[in-house]
Amino acid sequence: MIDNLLNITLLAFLAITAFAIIRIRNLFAVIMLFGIYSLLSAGLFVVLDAADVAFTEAAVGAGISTVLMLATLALTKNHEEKPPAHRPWLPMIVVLVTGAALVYGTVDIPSFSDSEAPAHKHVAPRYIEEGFKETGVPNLVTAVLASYRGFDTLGEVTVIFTAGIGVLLLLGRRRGRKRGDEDNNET
Amino acid sequence: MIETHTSLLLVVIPLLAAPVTAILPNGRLPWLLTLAVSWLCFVLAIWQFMQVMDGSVISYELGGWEPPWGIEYRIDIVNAFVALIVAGMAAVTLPYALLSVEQEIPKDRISLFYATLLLCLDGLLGIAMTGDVFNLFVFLEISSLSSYTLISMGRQRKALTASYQYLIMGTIGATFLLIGIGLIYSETGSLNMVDLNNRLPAVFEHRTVHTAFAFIVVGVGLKLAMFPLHLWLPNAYTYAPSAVTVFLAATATKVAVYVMLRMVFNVFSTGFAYVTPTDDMFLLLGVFGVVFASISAIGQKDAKRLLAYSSVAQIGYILLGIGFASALGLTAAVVHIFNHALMKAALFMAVGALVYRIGSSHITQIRGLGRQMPWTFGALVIAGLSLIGVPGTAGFISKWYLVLAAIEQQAWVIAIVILAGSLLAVIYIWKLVEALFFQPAIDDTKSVREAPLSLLVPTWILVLANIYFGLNTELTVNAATIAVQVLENIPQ
Amino acid sequence: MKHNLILRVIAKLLIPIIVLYALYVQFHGDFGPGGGFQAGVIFSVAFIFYALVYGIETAERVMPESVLRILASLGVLIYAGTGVATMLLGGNFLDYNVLASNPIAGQHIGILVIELGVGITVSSVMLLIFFIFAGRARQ
Amino acid sequence: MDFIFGHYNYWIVIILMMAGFYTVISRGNLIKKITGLNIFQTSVFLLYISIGNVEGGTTPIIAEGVEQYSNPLPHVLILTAIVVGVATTALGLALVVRIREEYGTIEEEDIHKQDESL
Amino acid sequence: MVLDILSWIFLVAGGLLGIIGGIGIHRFPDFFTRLHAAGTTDTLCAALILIGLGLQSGLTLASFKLVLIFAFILFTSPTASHALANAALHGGLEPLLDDAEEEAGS
Amino acid sequence: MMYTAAALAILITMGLALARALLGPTVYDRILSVNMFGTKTVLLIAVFAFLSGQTDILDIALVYALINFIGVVAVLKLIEQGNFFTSGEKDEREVESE
Repeated sequence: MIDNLLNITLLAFLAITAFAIIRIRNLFAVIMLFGIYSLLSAGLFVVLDAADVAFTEAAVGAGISTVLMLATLALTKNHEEKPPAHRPWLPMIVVLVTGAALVYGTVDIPSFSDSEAPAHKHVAPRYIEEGFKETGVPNLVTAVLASYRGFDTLGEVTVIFTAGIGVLLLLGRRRGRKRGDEDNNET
Repeated sequence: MIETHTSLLLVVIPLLAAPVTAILPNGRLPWLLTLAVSWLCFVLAIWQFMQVMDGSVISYELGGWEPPWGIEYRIDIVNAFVALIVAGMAAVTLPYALLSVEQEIPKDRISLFYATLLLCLDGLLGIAMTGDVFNLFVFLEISSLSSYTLISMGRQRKALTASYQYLIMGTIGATFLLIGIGLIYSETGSLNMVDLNNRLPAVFEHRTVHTAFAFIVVGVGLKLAMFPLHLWLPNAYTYAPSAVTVFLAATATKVAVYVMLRMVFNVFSTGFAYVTPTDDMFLLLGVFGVVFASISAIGQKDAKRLLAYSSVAQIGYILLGIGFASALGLTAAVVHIFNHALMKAALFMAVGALVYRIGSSHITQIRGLGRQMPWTFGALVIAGLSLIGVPGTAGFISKWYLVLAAIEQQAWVIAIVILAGSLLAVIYIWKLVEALFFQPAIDDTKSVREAPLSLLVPTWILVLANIYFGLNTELTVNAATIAVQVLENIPQ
Repeated sequence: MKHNLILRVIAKLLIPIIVLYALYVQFHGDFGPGGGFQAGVIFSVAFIFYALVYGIETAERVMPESVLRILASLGVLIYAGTGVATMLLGGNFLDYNVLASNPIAGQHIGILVIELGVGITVSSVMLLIFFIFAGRARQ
Repeated sequence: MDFIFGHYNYWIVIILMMAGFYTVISRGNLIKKITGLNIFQTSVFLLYISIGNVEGGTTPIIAEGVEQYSNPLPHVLILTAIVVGVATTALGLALVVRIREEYGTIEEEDIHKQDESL
Repeated sequence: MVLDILSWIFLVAGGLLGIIGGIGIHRFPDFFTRLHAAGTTDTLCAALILIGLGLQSGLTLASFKLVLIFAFILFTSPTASHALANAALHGGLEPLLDDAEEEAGS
Repeated sequence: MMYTAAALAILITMGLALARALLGPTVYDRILSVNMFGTKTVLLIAVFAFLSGQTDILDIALVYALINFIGVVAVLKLIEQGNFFTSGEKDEREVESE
């Protein structure tokens, strides 16, 4: 019961935060609220039994992403978003259509936390029943992540690596010159 | 050992080479390594293609876990064909890249640049090989993130905004794809493509599956610049460094088309896709894409941008092929994927050679250069003819099949649109030819010489390939015919 | 400024604990929540904290950009290299069973090594990105 | 009632997704767009985790005396997706910084104006 | 049994303290008083709840983690409050605060 | 039961903090409530760990506490100095000399 209550309350908090993020134009406040959003969703992950995901979301969403956004804000020195020049009707229509499609799509979706849903009846049981025996790892998420779907994780590491290189390419300091000329040449 | 691991090595070799390249000193060494890797991949791709040429299927279980529990690489002729295009284009682009990149990229970023290029190649090959929808998403992101970076390396500041725009739209597309994958997962419990194909028919009636399909089509559509979702493409191709434009134009959208084909035909199956009004939608978008993009191309003042719009139009043709929902139409689509890669790469290479010499591809800047750069100009003309679809060139073959497919369906309007598209192509190619050859050169460019050999040779290899595959259609059409059987799930 | 003094003292106390905790998360990931990725982020957070308190320049002296770049590459190479090793030992790519005589032991070794690779890449890339962003203001 | 309860999660998640999506496509500020993108992605993660939840299940870590575990597969997928998300964010923000350096603004409108005036 | 009752007391006291702090940040008129309400209740509330939990878990790894969490919060809350007060006091010169004040005025 | 009561109390407090974060009015109020919100989230997770009997979840609470702390330090540093790169004292001197 309390699980459901937590679930519903946290979701409601999330919705409030999301709308506040749309409404508020002070970018600093937006980023702080984004931190809250991330923390809340991580809390929700805990309630929904996804401890590993919550762990990562807390460290990444509330930690790294927020700090990076703040750093960007410090660099761009732009703290107030301009008010939109005209009413954004087109985006509104696009969003409403997409949302309607999703609502249409979720009418037939298996009920929330239904243990008979196909998602729990096909591939996953093998992980739960055999995962520990086959990999010797009690944390099934780690077992699937590192072994059954280890290649995805290799891809994930590559994605992070790509981002690192990308940021270096874009913002990396010029090498082979002294910092003195750097100041003159950089704009 | 190599036989069993070929398809995997195709992905793992660039993956291993990328971090190595990233820590190499700047200079020509990173380029050399990238070149070696791309040629190696090309050889492996040819080998792999030979293995599945007869319609057989290679299955490789990553981690030794049998599908659907582990990730599977499942190579049939369609994958092998796409991998061949990607690896082949990389192999041709890299010799071309050397000088062009040295000119456009700061010296201290060369090794990182090539590392990113390798990651992009790796992502595209990974998409082509995998038989698992989520793995596909991961590699899609590798290729996307690296293309955002590559595009932002263009010299004009507009490259940054183009890259940002692409990043936003690309991420929206990828997230849509993710939503779609999540919805089909909730209905089937599986992520393996073959397994999904077996399990989905039981829930075809469910609205969740319809929505999932729509989201996947829109998501992939954003990536392949399907007509109303193409807004990122012209900017991205115009402002990216020349070598990057060549590589992306020849591969990225092609791989996205492949994903679309795979999703529509092998995951959801022909039966599903064509009970919903999907085929009509593809036809409609294809027609609009061809007409609007071709007209937009005519209005452009920048050669690269003009060709970029032409790419959107060509994607329209491919969509028409998919939309016909017939073996002939699909054959045309698959052949056109290959041919378009050849001709668009050749065209962008020729324009890139102009950029190499004068630093701009604006139509007023390149006036009269045709006389001073005859080989570049010749390549542009022949590849342009192929784009138009003149008999004797590769472009003719795909147009021919497309028109046949239209006639077979008695879709006269569409047949006319295809022909009209060719006429429009004549106009915009003529615009380039006129500027290059029939107008006097501006003063600044009077002393411009022919492009260096390392730019010309790859360009002409592609030009000759355009002619060769226009005369000898055996390889492409045969491969396409078998590929269509695989796509339509017709047992051999 | 007084509060910086307080911060400095606290940082001295906390940073070793955070690093220890990162190691715990790294190697305890098999049994509880956590793993290479989370550990990498926590480790980088420890360094970011250090950089915040003592200044980026000090932190960069400890972990220069070039070293981070090599480490980031190294992590990917460790991961992919494990896959290559399993291939050379006759298994499929990333099939850890062949790494030891007994499949469970092989899985253990494999998972340990790749998690290490993940941790190294993630922590160094996160730090790299933070340093670049934070250091950009100097230019 | 059961129906509402069984779909409440999905509906709120859809609202959240659309809030993020709307922020991305309607706002002109580049940082705000990235924030919106993040919200969009985070909400998709919630969709997956909701799909993976099982009545009475616990965190999928093998422990004695536990009968029902939640589905670990969506968790794994989302771990990967989170990483992809942060990678995109980092790259996007790096682009924003560069754009600000080149254009002196991070408002889409102003950037367009500058591009057109050239 | 005694432990249970103690836990009850600690948890409820902690919870109530939290709510009081929450009301405090709404009722107090200006930032510094609000800081006072939040900063002082925060630490004690956390302490009470964590002790209440610790009594239930006994001497295990879990209670060690609880102690660590408590240590973090103990460091965090006063440091943050202190630094926040400091920043707010000095921050009048900073552009960011100007923004904030304008916003407050609007 | 007692965990439920504690969880409820924390939820209410979180709601109040969230309201303050939305209302502002100053940036400092927002940071204050974000900080408070963070602490309460940590407590909520800790309580939930006992509620569901999985003490492994405490790890997450621990990370929250840590991240929350660093986040607050980063935010304050940014507000005071407008950047991340200098250590506080040096910056102060620079400001004075200008």
